[in-house]
Amino acid sequence: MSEGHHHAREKSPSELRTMALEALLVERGLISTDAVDAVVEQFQNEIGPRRGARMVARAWVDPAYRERLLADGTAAAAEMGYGGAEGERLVCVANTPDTHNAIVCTLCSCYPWPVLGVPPVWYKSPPYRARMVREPRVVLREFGLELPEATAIRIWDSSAEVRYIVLPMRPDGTEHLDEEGLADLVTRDCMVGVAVPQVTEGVAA
Amino acid sequence: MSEGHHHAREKSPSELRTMALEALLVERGLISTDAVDAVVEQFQNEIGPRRGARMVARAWVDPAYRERLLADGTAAAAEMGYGGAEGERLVCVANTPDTHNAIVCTLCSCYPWPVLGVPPVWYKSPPYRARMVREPRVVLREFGLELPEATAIRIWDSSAEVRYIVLPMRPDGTEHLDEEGLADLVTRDCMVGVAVPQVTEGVAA
Amino acid sequence: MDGIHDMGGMQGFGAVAPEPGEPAFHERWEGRVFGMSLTLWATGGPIGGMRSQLERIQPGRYLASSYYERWEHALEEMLAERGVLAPADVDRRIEGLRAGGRVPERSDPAMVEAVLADMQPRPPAEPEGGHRFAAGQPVRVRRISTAVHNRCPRYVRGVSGVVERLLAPDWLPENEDLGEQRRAPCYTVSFAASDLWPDDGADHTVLVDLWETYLEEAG
Amino acid sequence: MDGIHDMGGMQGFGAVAPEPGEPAFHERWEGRVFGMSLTLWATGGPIGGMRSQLERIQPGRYLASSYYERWEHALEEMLAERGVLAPADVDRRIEGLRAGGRVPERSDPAMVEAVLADMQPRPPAEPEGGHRFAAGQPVRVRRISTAVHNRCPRYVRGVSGVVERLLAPDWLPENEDLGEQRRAPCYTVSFAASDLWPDDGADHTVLVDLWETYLEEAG
Repeated sequence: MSEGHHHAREKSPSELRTMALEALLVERGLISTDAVDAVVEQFQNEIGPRRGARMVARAWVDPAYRERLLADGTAAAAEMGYGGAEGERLVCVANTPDTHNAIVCTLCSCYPWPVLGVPPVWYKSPPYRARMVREPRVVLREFGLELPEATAIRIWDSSAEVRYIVLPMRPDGTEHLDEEGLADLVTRDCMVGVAVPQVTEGVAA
Repeated sequence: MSEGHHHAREKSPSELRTMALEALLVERGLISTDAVDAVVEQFQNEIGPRRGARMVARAWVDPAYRERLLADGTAAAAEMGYGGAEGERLVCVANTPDTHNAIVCTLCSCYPWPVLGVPPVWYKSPPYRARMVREPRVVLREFGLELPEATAIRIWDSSAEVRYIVLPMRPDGTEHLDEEGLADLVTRDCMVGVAVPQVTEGVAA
Repeated sequence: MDGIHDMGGMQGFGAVAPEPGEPAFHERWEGRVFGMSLTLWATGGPIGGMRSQLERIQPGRYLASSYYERWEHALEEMLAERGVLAPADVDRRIEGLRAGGRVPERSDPAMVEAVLADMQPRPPAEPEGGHRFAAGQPVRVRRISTAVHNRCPRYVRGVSGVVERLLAPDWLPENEDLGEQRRAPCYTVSFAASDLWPDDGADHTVLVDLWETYLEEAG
Repeated sequence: MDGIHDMGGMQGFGAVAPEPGEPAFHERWEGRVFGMSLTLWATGGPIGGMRSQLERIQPGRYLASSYYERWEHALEEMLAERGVLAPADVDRRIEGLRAGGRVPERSDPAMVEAVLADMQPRPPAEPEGGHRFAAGQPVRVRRISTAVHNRCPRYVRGVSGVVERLLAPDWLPENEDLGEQRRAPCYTVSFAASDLWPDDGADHTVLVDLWETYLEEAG
């Protein structure tokens, strides 16, 4: 994880400031490079939407887990070994045939790190933060999700300390899939609520 | 008014775009360079805060004019020959020993052009537009104007089609001055309401 | 249109920065932008209102631009929307200028007369009337949320005030976007700062000019 | 703090732009900024909350910066405020890097353990209780206007909604700025879009999590 391999090209101002900051904090003993490495490694390889997808898949196949997940998201995540910063108060909201849920943070970019990883740029961007609470149908349409007029839309603004995750509906034609196969259908966008799980030709029985 | 004298130095992107726009509009017959010259010349030399200052000075020496000015600012300006765009509905608000007025436009930068000219940069800036309605005492203090706690502050947000001008109080020690001498005391800032007329040593009798 | 232009009450912008002895225009091009705009307005040229156009500037660009940069951009947008010239025309013309081209001079006495006439006093406006609310009456500002141009600042929406003064009926800001021409009575409405920002402890009064369509009776 | 961060309902930002196959971090330095922040938090280092710091970024800079650029800037500000290092120290160090200097490696197993522990499930939170409002009860959001950090979005202020769910008491966002440590019950409050933006014609529901101190009984 040394920065040596970057020497060939010009460093950006942000890159230089960050390197300088890291150097100063290391020298003052406030951080260690291996601690920073560990955080980066975790969020690059371990902590991401696959975790949330596994929870969703389990809720699809195990009604008792589904019940626990909706009653106490934090505990249901902890059951799977997921938890920690930005996931201390996890609430799972379930889509139904009548209701579609989606999450946003208008004031910053709060997001359930332990089960979805770090948020994508669009989730943190002014257009999403500004528009999702006000014109969700238009935003969802831009994501390719056209909901029936009759579907009630519920937008959750994570303005306090709860972090939300959407439990999508299990698509038809997935009866043959096991938990891991089901988890493959559950993308990050499905758990943010800007998409719903799709069954492709290859997956459907 | 040709742009030839600028050739010696590098032109800024805004300068180039403006020149290109002017060239195109001239070629399409939509504007003439002498009409643009006339506007610039008027606002550089004729239309400015001296006009408002003359109105204020007259109101100080002529109680009947003061009454007309406060009853119908547009007509009182027209009496002096001032009017036109952004001055079609002029309202003059008078400071008193108990009340201080100031003007702002939070939504853009509306300003009484015919009597004050074009607004200064600070009037058009986000800090003034954002703060003047909310914390006028703090803003006025930054302008060097410390008002007594008991003074009522009234901030006029020019959000529709009326344009405002403040009639400051005539300072003490100006009994010997004629109208032109009084007008010298009335700065633009006094008529926006971020200052009050000052009598300097040289002016006071 | 709830754009970045609606900044009344916003925090974090820092200090106001007056400039001693500030000129009318800091650079020649600023005066030209201003002059072109006034010429087009005075002659019924192919542009609309500046305010509605400025609001549509993307917030990041809005804050990064100076006042006359925003005007210049808005002029281009208005001319493009009306099919007069595309931004690409401007780009091409810039290349011509870089290659030594000049802005052609053109004289038009009638146009000069028109812009000067626009700086003269006008006949008195139409008589006032038709007001639904009376001076002294409490009113509340509706939570106006139209996506089109409006002149109802966010910081007064939902707040009650008192009618300070009746103002003559005026063209609705929404007219241009909605393609109709309608006037409505206007009012100066007086608000207590303590109602607008209760936690501030401020005691001043803010007077805001509002169209009748933005107001409803307050209990 | 009514800063630019409070953008719920604002218009003019354009389209949302998803990026297919987006990585966790686009550039190495983004991960380092994130990792330094989490390390400092996990070890009780000399920084405070990121959210309150981000709000203080000047609006023009805020919109012109990327997410991790804002974090990096906020980190510097927090460290400077606590006297740990000045921006000038960073500038000087950059010169050193330009001259061929490196970021020194440092290993600290206890620190690694601390950051990893911070990514583990925690014991259940304190029991809930002490709520003044009940589920199903109508409440109105106060026009919160504190200059300090708060988490009361502008778009719900002054609007009535219904308590959807009681949430456990939590530390007040104002605590850090006010130098006290107080918790208050929280609520998920449900708002009809037609109450928030009456002119939009939208029919969805917005659910916002609010501290009890931001709420009052609705008639």
